[in-house]
Amino acid sequence: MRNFNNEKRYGFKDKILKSSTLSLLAMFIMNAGAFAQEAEAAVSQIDKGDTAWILISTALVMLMTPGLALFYGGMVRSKNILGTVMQSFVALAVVTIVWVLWGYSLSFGTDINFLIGGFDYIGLRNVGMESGPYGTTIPHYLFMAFQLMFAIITPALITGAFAERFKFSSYLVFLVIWITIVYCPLAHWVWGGGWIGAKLKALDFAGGLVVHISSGAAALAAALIVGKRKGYGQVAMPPHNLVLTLLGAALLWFGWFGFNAGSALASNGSAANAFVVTHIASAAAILGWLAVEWIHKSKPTALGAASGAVAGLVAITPAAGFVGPLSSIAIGAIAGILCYFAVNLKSLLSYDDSLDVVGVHGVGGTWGAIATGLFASASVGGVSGLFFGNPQALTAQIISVIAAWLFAFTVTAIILKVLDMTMGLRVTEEGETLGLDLSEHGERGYS
Amino acid sequence: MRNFNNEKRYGFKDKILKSSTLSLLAMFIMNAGAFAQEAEAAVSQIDKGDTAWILISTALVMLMTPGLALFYGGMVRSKNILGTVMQSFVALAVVTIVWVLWGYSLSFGTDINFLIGGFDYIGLRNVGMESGPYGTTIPHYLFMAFQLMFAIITPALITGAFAERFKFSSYLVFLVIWITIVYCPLAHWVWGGGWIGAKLKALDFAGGLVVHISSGAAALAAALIVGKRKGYGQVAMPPHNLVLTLLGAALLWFGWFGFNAGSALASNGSAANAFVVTHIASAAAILGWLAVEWIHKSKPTALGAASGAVAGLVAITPAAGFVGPLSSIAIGAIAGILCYFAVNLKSLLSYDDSLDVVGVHGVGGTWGAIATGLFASASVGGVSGLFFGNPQALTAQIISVIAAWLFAFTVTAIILKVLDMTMGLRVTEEGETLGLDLSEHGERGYS
Amino acid sequence: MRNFNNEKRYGFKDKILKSSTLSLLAMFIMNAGAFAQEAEAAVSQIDKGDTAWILISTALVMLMTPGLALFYGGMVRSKNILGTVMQSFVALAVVTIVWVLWGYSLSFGTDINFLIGGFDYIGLRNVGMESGPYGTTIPHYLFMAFQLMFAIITPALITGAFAERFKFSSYLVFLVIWITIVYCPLAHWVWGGGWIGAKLKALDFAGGLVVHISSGAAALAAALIVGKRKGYGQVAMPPHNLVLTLLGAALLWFGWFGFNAGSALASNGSAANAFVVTHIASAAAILGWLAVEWIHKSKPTALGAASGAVAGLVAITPAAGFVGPLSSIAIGAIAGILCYFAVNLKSLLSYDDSLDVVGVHGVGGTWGAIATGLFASASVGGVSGLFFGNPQALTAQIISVIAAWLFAFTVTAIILKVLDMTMGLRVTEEGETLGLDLSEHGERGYS
Amino acid sequence: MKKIEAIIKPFKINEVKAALDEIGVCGITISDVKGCGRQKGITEVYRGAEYHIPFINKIKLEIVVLDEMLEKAISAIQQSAQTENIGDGKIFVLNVEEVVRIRTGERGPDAV
Amino acid sequence: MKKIEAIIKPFKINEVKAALDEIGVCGITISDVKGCGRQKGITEVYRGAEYHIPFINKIKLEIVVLDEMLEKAISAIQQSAQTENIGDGKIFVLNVEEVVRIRTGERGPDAV
Amino acid sequence: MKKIEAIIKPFKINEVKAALDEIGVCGITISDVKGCGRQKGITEVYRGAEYHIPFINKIKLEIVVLDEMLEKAISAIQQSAQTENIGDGKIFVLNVEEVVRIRTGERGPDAV
Ligand SMILES: Nc1ncnc2c1ncn2[C@@H]1O[C@H](COP(=O)(O)OP(=O)(O)O)[C@@H](O)[C@H]1O
Ligand SMILES: Nc1ncnc2c1ncn2[C@@H]1O[C@H](COP(=O)(O)OP(=O)(O)O)[C@@H](O)[C@H]1O
Ligand SMILES: Nc1ncnc2c1ncn2[C@@H]1O[C@H](COP(=O)(O)OP(=O)(O)O)[C@@H](O)[C@H]1O
Repeated sequence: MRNFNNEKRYGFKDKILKSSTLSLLAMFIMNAGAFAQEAEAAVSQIDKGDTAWILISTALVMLMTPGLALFYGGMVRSKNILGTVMQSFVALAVVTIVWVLWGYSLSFGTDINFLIGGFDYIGLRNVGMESGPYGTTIPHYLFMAFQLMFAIITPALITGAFAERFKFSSYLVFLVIWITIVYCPLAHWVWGGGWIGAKLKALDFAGGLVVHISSGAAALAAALIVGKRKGYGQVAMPPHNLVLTLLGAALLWFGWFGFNAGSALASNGSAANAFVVTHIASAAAILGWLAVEWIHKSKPTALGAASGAVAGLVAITPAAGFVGPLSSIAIGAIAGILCYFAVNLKSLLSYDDSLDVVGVHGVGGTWGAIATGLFASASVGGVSGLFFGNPQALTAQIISVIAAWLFAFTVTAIILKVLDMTMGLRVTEEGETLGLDLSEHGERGYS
Repeated sequence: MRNFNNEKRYGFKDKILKSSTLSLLAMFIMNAGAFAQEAEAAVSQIDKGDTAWILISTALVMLMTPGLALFYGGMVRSKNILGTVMQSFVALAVVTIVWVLWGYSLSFGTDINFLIGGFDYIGLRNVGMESGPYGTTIPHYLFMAFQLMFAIITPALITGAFAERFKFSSYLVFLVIWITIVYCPLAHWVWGGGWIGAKLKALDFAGGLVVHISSGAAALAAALIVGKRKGYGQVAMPPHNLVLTLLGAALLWFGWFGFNAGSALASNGSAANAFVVTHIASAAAILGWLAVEWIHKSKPTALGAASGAVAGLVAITPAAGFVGPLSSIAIGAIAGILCYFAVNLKSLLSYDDSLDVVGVHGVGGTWGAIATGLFASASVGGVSGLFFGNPQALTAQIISVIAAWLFAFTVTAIILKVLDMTMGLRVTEEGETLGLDLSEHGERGYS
Repeated sequence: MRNFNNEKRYGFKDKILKSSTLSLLAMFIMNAGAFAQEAEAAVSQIDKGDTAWILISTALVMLMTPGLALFYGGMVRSKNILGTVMQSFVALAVVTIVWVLWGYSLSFGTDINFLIGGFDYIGLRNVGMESGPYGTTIPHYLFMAFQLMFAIITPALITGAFAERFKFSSYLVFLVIWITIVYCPLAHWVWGGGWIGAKLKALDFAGGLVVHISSGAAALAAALIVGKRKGYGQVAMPPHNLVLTLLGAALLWFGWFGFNAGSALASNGSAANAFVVTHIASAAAILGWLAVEWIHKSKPTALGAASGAVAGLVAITPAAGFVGPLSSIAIGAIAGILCYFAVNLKSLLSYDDSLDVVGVHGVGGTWGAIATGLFASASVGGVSGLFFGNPQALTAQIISVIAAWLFAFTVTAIILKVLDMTMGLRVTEEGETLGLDLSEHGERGYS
Repeated sequence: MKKIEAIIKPFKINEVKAALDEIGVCGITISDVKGCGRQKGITEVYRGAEYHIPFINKIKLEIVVLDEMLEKAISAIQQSAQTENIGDGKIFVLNVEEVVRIRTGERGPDAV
Repeated sequence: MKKIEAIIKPFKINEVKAALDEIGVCGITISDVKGCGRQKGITEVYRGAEYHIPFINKIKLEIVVLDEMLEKAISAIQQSAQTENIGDGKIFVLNVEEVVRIRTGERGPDAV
Repeated sequence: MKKIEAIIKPFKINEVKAALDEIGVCGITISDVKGCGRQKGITEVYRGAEYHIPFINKIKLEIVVLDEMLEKAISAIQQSAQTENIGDGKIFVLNVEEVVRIRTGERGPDAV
């Protein structure tokens, strides 16, 4: 439950159902054992059904990063397959350690001026098996891990913009810095008690701003600063293995159920709603993308279906806890159409966003955030959007979108400029010709 | 829980456990908030453990369709890989929209004469976050979504019969019609209060009739009407990538836990039983298939292992909530052997059921439905089969099997004949030679 | 929860919470229906949240075996891809049947002299939908199935040692014998009430001894007895498809959440802790492996990342319920470094452990078991290790490690020697040259 | 001895093989190649971007025959590979100076 | 008629194709090959074990031209494929005795 | 200058390469081909259906050598590739009229 209203409504009810008589009873009967009195009280609030759902949701979101690796990996040339997959894979490693040491604390520690989290959770101090301030019916560790998986996939998404040419060592440094000074603040603003969620009260159920706009804006900065691939525009660079891309899309879709429905932080009706609209939006977006592609280029493609699915999933992300199924058809279908054109714009504007992060995540995320302000219905998530008579919701969404774009674009651009001047961003020309697999990793994908 | 007896037994108990004192209490304490009185009462019945299990089961069943795409995709020639995968992928999109708009209502709406569901759930009207008449401890949305995933994979299964030659545009139309006039009625008859489940009281725990016999019978009609692939019987058409097929089989197996154990609609002993017998039957069927293949062709093959696994999973599907583990060894082993021979019959009869949908799903599903009538044990699911002294169970099963075969075969044949005369069913000869990937989608799988 | 202390602590609390007033109430209200009085009482203890989590955990662990098949499959030459995948796939079939018939009983039947389980569960007699003596809040069937998945993957791990040359028929026989006389006793000693778990009180949360050391020790025996691949050391044998290996590693990682966090046998704080430390250790191990590889060979590789991830997962396995997140960084990082060197030792010692089972599972598992004795913290799992002031824990760990190595190595060596003299272990030279796919299975992976 | 190199459409390989079997030519080596000629390649579309792929998949046959078999082999290939559509391919004939059978070390016409 | 066989670096294929288009040579057959020569292969590392891979990916072009086009074609290829680094490849010229167009059965220079 | 085309069993490539290294032949181009000859292909079984695959994987070596190296190279290949089982392959020799080194533009024997 990423939204305070909801948190209260469901959280409250569940708490009562589970704990009223029972926890009182339990308190008397149980011996306190190895746990402090305080911890006991907390533990007794943990709901096993909620915990089961968030455990598996966390695993599902983790799987999205390898899914993304395949999705992207299939689209590059075969000489770059390992380099591309590695950029996602190593994000799993680097971001995890950063998150445990300081990232979680910056994002979800006690709020400082609505801007950043405090140091209370540094090294996971004060985070434990009991429940914490977020997701009050699940272990705090679990909430931390669930959030971690979001932090991992976000920078991995960006890598699509500079595929086939980025230096591995610089990428590692980029990862650490970007998570720390772009992702953590933004996550805090939206979900950790910062100004976007707590004051502006903009809605972002599962990461339209935090994950998709932030990665899309960063991708735009990266595509502009890193520059085009050698031969881009002159040489055909068709995807080397679309089966990988389709498999990746399927794993993303599968994982997205954890991403969106898990964001209810409970195993309840809200999770079911998020689950359903997520699936529907993805379906509608496939049809939207294929239709427009069919008309425009005379053939509906498999890559189009995969891209449409992802576009729909992106767009429904911020809305999943706030809109109903019929709205999700509209949100998805429009996402499919919009992202198709956004992706095609790239060749007009002349930057090489190699795997279309801007067109899919930037544009799709933006549409989703705005659509939340349009289609949100109080009967679903407690808040109404413009179409249900509440224009303010839309205003809040628009402000939040602009803020996220500006912040992520600017800070990413600065990071990359500095890295460019120090470590350099690109592999050598020779390395690019040879491919990242051999030049950066000394391996080949296929022998 | 797909069976009324069980539904009552477990559902009742759970309801009491969870709601008796608690929901009364909750009613008094809670303020009704944004929800109507009625909704509140319903919500309070939702069990979070059950919901968690069905949420993830639904995701698992969704994953089976991409799993099937790989399973099938690996068996075709490389020029048709994307076309084959697309047939499954696009089913995810098309069936979802059909289901939301009218399919769910036709299947599970208020029964009309034991024949079809009414219009009460059109556009998911009256379906929501509260529980509904099915799966009373989970959100109605979730039951709808769980059922949707079954509706998606069923027509996707059929595509194996006409792989490598079907026109994409005609397939889309076929999908919409088939779901509406074959799948929805059948699902209603068996699970939605129609004559097979409610009057005949035939048993189908997770879709032996609804999913496997229906797709198998439709596949037979399709293989006969669509005709053979160009060069079939003259040219070798070996699978282009059996690793894809094995990966697909693994994902199917994994997803099938949701398919069968999720069909308990609860996280309980019945789900555990279904889980266990599902796994065992698959294992036994692998051994059955490999053994007979080893004897017959002197080598046990990887494709045989994958095919055996699927055959076992198919056969146990209708039985999963009604039989115990030792019975499942028998059901699985016989399924493996039977399907091996069924698949080999194809070359005698002369039709080109390219990926053996009839032999595996038709024959396996039929065997499973009959086996349910033989091996069902009251101690497992409350109903006994022939071997436990109840010959009537077998009669009901046989009638239901015949009904499902006749209905699905006939209606599918009519649909295809009409489509053949209007849009045409096959790609051009040239397109077939070139491959579906280029001719229908303008892409290649591998570059 | 694999440890008696924990079992008691959480189990007790949960039982009280769920059953105290409620089950009494339920007893009176419910009619006993088809179940015996006894069964009813048992059923009423089943927690749906716990059951949901273990259902999906069991599915996750099942998926690890196909994951392993891909992980290994990618590393062999393309002519052996199916043969390699088949060794894992068929373990799913063979071990399942063995487990149901006698394996589970030998492992978890009533203890006989701390050495072996009795025959009470032969053919799953006395195992049912109610809960059993292990995992008292989940159906006994489910516990049995969860344990089964561990029994499947363990011998599959060994196959990496003799990849590309083992005879399929001999492998089938090996599987049956090895499970029966190596795995079952060891599982009993550690988890089934045998001497290691119940008397020595060594800690093994999720299978450091039972799964990893046992497979690592067996792998060493196998590599020595089976002998080197033809051309080993003279001819380059690079992995044929590292994308498969990376995908396999991702599925292993995903499944490992079920493996480790599922071993809490409940959906609670302990599961969350196991989940978190599992993920962190894997991340840290990737960084450890890549760092040392970068320094040693000047390039960080994708295969290194995948190997590091698995090394970390192996090492944290025995410790997952006993150590906290910061300890898991240390355990993981050291595992990555240690296994890198262990793998490289192979070329000094001269045996052909083709896919490095000894280096990764043997060494990683040993390190993990010892690390458990070092880093265990009473605040996590109720037991302290050396670093928290309890040197005895370390002693117990070391004894258990030595016992597992000696037992698994010796008995495996005997099995293989006997098989070598009877059936023979290796395919013919010609078969090896041609590849297992054609010689053993009559197929090719790719056409 | 002559070497025939024929570029044909991939789906014709079985027919060509059969035609060669019939006239008793059994030593054949084939490989996957890509070609361009009058047939102008294909256009693929990825996310709206069109790529022109100038090269089309073909199969190359290499057959070394004794001089007296040359004409028979050429016409067997030509007839069996023909579809009368553009892109049917070419047959080239080159002179071979020596042939060695690796297994036996035999040389010349006997080794073919 | 002559057959040109050129071994080139894979990433040069587009430039070479363009250069040949320019001089009006449009019949080309290409295939993936691996080569070794002065350029000595690459070293790959798998789990710390080093493998020396002596063969490097190249593309082979096969082009049959009329005698009068030979020199033009050679220099078009040579110039467009050149990077002046080691491993640029070779051009070989062989004599072709006969050419047949499969589609029409035409023979000789007309069939090229 | 002569061109040697040798069809060998794939697993022999390392030995052949070593034998050629020894006599100082270092320019080699190889490719994956499939062949049929006396060795009659293999039978694969998919779901009970048998497919006869007439073509077996082979490797083709192409080596251009100076005339004086020809015999040495032939016998190096013949001996190192031999298993004395059917399917060992063939060596063909063709005449090469011209050689160009792309990197330098050199021609003739110097370019080999
Ligand atoms: N001069 C040539 N040199 C080498 N290969 C050629 C030549 N001409 C044609 N080919 C090969 O033959 C194939 C078919 O040639 P194309 O001109 O398209 O058809 P057609 O021969 O029917 O006019 C080409 O794709 C190419 O592989
Ligand atoms: N004598 C030869 N016979 C066959 N192929 C050769 C010969 N010499 C070179 N090649 C091919 O040309 C490629 C480039 O040759 P190399 O000697 O590495 O570069 P350069 O020609 O620039 O000195 C080799 O990889 C090989 O494929
Ligand atoms: N006349 C030929 N023309 C082209 N390739 C040939 C010819 N004869 C044999 N080959 C190639 O050599 C390989 C081995 O030939 P085969 O007759 O099977 O063995 P052997 O030479 O030992 O009798 C074949 O698979 C084929 O690729």
